[in-house]
Amino acid sequence: MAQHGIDPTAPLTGEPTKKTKRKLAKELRTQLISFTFMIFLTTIAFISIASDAIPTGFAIPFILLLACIQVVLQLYVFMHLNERGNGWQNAMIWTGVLIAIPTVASLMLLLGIVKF
Amino acid sequence: MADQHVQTLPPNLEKATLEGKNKYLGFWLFLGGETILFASLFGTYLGLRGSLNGGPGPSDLFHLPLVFIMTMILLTSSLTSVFAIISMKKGNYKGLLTWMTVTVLLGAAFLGFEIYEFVEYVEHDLGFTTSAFGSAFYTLVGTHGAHVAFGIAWITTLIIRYRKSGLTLTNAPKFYVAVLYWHFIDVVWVFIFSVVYLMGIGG
Amino acid sequence: MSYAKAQSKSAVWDWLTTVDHKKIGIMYLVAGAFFFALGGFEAILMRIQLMFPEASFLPAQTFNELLTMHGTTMIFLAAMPILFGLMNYIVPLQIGARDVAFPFLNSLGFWLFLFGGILLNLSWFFGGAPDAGWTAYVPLSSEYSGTGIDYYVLGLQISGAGTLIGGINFLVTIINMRAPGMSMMRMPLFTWSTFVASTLILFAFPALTIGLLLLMLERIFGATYFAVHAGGNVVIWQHLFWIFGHPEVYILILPAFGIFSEIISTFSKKRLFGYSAMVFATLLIGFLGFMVWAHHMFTVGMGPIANSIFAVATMAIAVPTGIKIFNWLFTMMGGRIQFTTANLFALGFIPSFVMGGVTGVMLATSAANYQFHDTYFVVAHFHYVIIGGVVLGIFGGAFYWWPRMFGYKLDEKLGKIFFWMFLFGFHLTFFVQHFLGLMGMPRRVASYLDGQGLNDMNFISTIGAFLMGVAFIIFVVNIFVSMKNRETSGDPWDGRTLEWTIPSPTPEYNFAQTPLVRDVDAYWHEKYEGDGKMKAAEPLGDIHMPNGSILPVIISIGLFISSFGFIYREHGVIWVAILGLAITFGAMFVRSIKEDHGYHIPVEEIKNDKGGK
Amino acid sequence: MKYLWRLLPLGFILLLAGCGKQNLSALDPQGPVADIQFDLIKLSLYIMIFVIVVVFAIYLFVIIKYRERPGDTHIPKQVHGNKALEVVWTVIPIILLLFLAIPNVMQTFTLADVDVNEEEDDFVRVVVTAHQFWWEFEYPDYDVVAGQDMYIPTNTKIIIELEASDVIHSFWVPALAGKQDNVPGITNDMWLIAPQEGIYQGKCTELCGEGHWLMDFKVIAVDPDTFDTWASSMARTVDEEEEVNVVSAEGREVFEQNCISCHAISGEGGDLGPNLTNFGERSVIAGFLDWDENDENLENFIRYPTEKKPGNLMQPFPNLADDEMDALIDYLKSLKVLE
Repeated sequence: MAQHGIDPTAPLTGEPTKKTKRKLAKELRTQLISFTFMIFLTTIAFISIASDAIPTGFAIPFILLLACIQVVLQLYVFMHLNERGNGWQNAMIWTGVLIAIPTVASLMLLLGIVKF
Repeated sequence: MADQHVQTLPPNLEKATLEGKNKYLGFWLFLGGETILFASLFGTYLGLRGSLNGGPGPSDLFHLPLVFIMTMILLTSSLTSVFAIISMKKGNYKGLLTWMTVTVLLGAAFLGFEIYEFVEYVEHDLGFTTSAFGSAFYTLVGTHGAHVAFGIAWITTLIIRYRKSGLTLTNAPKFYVAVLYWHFIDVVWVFIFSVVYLMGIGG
Repeated sequence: MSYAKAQSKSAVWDWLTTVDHKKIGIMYLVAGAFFFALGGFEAILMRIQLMFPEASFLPAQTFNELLTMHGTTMIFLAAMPILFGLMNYIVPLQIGARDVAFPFLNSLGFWLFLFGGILLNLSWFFGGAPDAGWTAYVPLSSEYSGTGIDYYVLGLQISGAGTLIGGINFLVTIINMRAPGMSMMRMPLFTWSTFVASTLILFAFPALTIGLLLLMLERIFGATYFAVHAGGNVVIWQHLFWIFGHPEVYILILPAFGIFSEIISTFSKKRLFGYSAMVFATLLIGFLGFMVWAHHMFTVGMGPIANSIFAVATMAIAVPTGIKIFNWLFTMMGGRIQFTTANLFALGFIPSFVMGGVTGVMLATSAANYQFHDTYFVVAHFHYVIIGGVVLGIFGGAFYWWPRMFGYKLDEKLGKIFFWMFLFGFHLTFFVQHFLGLMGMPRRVASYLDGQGLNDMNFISTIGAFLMGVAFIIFVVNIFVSMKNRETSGDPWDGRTLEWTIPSPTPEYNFAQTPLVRDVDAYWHEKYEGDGKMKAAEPLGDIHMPNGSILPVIISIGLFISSFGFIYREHGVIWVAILGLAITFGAMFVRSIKEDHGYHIPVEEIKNDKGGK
Repeated sequence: MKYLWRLLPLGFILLLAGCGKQNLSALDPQGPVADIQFDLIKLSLYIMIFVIVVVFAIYLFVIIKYRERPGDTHIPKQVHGNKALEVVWTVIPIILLLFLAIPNVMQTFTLADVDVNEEEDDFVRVVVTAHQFWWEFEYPDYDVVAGQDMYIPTNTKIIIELEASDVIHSFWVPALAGKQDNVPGITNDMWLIAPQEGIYQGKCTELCGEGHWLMDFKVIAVDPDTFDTWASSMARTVDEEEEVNVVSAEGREVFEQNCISCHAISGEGGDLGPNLTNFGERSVIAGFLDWDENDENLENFIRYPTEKKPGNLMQPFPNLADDEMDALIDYLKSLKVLE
């Protein structure tokens, strides 16, 4: 459909508004913090496996939990899924996750080797 | 026809045109589909990870330090791509290109480590056809690697194609979507290092 | 490129390069109809073989190839593309859009489907078609079959990519490109069902992609996911296939439901009863469609807990389906029902589909399913659902939208003969198969022994199949003899939705001015509450259109060529595979670096069109 | 065609149940497992017939009452919907389905229950291995392997373990029990009981290749004493066999020259093809061919095994001399364990 007014191939000059600039600065801070947090989570996950002190029965659910936290951070902080106007995106990604769960579970468990 | 009234950048460059909006939404939907794609691969891997057929298994092969380094590289590349988008939104086109280049280089480093890793496993007798575990492992991690390779090629093409054009409403959505893809690669990797490597060694 | 330049192309080049959703829709319809005829011919051959016990009309191997190709062709190359054709043509018109969100990808999706379909069918001429059933269960397909399966894997992979692209395209189109005022809850049901079916495509096809990838790696590169001797597991394939395969049947039936909702509402002269319940039921069917796939695997040995869960989940689907049936009945209640051919298909659909639905619930009964599974009972069930639902939906939709798409009405008299013959033949063919199954006839048998009490019903079934075949020929004849009945009003049925507000033939840009939508059944609302014309949401102005491109054809041909390199890899032609991929990626590269901003149709031209009407 | 007319009324089940002389039809159940399944089929059918009647009644009422009459041009009232009705036709089907779902879940568990008390219960365990395109029945507790015909004692719980050597097959004896799949790499369980003596037809129901449609077998239920005799005779060695039966020595020689690498008799021979220890008592040849007076079917099958059973993996013996063939056939027909 016609985009009246702006030629999409023209180089954009100009600066963002003050408001946007403030928002970007804030965003940068959030992203740096969450990046640090992600590094921290990853390290914890590796340590919990590498060290023999933590029993496997605890370590595996623990690292899976850490992975889930990291993914949520990626989606909402880095990929901006939390912003307004992303309703469909959220709906579709979470539908995907919802379908992925039985997919993975059945491929793991329902292979006829063990009968449930 | 550079309109003089564009003195301020629109806050969401990637969604300023209908094409951009469509691209942005369509790409998210594609990522939703990718979720199932990788879920299928993860499921297959988890179903087969115990089938060693006499070949080497996860605890014989995986080295945590290597995986840790690879993880850090990829995580950092995710951050650099965030910087790229922030530069873009500030109207700093040069910053965008620079950070994208850094991202690509980190991605290439990651891919190099992965190739090194695969070569080493093959030398340790885990071939693609050795066991069901081997096939499933190489397919899952390899598909992720192929995504990284495709991402590198894609972003490189963007950087070269638009090296002189300046920031426009046409290329802003393209860069933005490429960065989304890059983050998604990282999301998948988080599960790979947790489920394949850490669980492989820990349990 | 200027408008004038865009107009001056040869017809063939125009169709090869078009990105117009209407032309792509028509190409889908033509290609789909061709494959439908082909799949029907394969079915008739099989029914001839099964007409008498121990017949030798076809060798068992050929029979297995026919049953595989019949299923694969009908699902992937006939039913889905024909529905895609209708969606492509109609959905943008129903939501008041000038085009789909990604015209280029739309074209790419079509050409991928077409070349994938051609590749699959070429297997007949190069060493035999695939012979492991459309489900291609391993290890029969991985270790005990010839090159036919390679054609199956690659053909479906290519056309599946096309379908996925199409699905995303419809989703974005519907979400982003609705005319002002058309909220989600004002969308026509066909658009809604397209939306839900596209969501299913989005989440189901990746599982097929992976399934086919694994099968390809297993066959070509010796991977061992399914090879039992190396620790593989054959049930993985079944899960992957059915995680895709079960939603697939809803991908087919939901659009048919949508078509019937439009037809029933139009020809009862009534608003659809319980619109929001219908939408909700569609969404629920779509979601539950993902949670029940293992009911195809009750006998594979998952265990009683798993079987029970999937049995109950499957039964649950009957509830939203029932909601839809009752809402259709109550749409007709109190209406003024017109027995046009299109509506006859809808009216024939309701009892036929109910019969297919109830056998679905019977099949969901896991403990009884041990008797039904893989017998002719199942064959009867899914043909009742697919022919009684999807095929009747397609024909109903064809009669309904034909004047919109081709500018003339199909002959009603021939149409009615066609309808009754087809419906009678259909029930004759498949009703008896329920009993054949329970009396001990497994499905996919190349023949059956004499003296088992199966002869009479098989004979009856074949007669029914002939009737369906003859009926289809009448339909094809109808297409040609009706061409003279030009229809120019644009609104032959007293339609309710936006696609009937446009003059006939449909202009390239669809709507001279984007309409303003004020209610469900926007056009009906304006006719009976307003002045009979749509309000415009924008002033008349130049209309921006995308340029055509030959690249989709080239990308698809590249994959087509490279498939041969993979299939005949043992003959040292792997370079063909590389060449093909180079063509594909080269064309993709060209696409990504070439700016293409389309052209504008000048406002004078649009005014001319309007004046000429 | 009169068949069709008889099918139309709802009493078709009773009718078809009467046609089950073949012991093939699932509509003529002959044992508790098939009974359970038939009862569920009937239950689901009754519920579904209720649904069909309701829907068809509304349907016919509507299309007759509200059809457009000539000259009628009124515009019907544009009704939006009715919440109460929506609730009704949501809740009633859920209740109907519960009537089906609950017994179904219970029976699913009943049919999966293959546990037996090794000491106390009366049961026979059979390992069924499916091959392209024939069946092997191993009785681990009796040290017996049989091909094509599965002998079982009546009124005894038969525990069946299903395996496959090549592709997926599926084990179905409609009159006795629904099917379970023979899946390579997996062992599946099922059970059945045959209260009456008789021959029950079985079929492979999973597409397994060219010979799929001819992959039939028989389940032969005999009284427990006969079964014990059968099992102990089947377990005889070749030497013991020769003491009991006077076998054609010449035929045995031909067998040893040509057939023994694939077929075993009395514990001696290969296992690539069906065990032939009781071949003389087979109900049919190769799962489907009738015995005929001049043994032409058998001879043709040995000479050209794929002619009538395409895809069959047996090696052809087109050039076996006529006298050798006669001797071989005599020998094979003499292989009996029950007399």
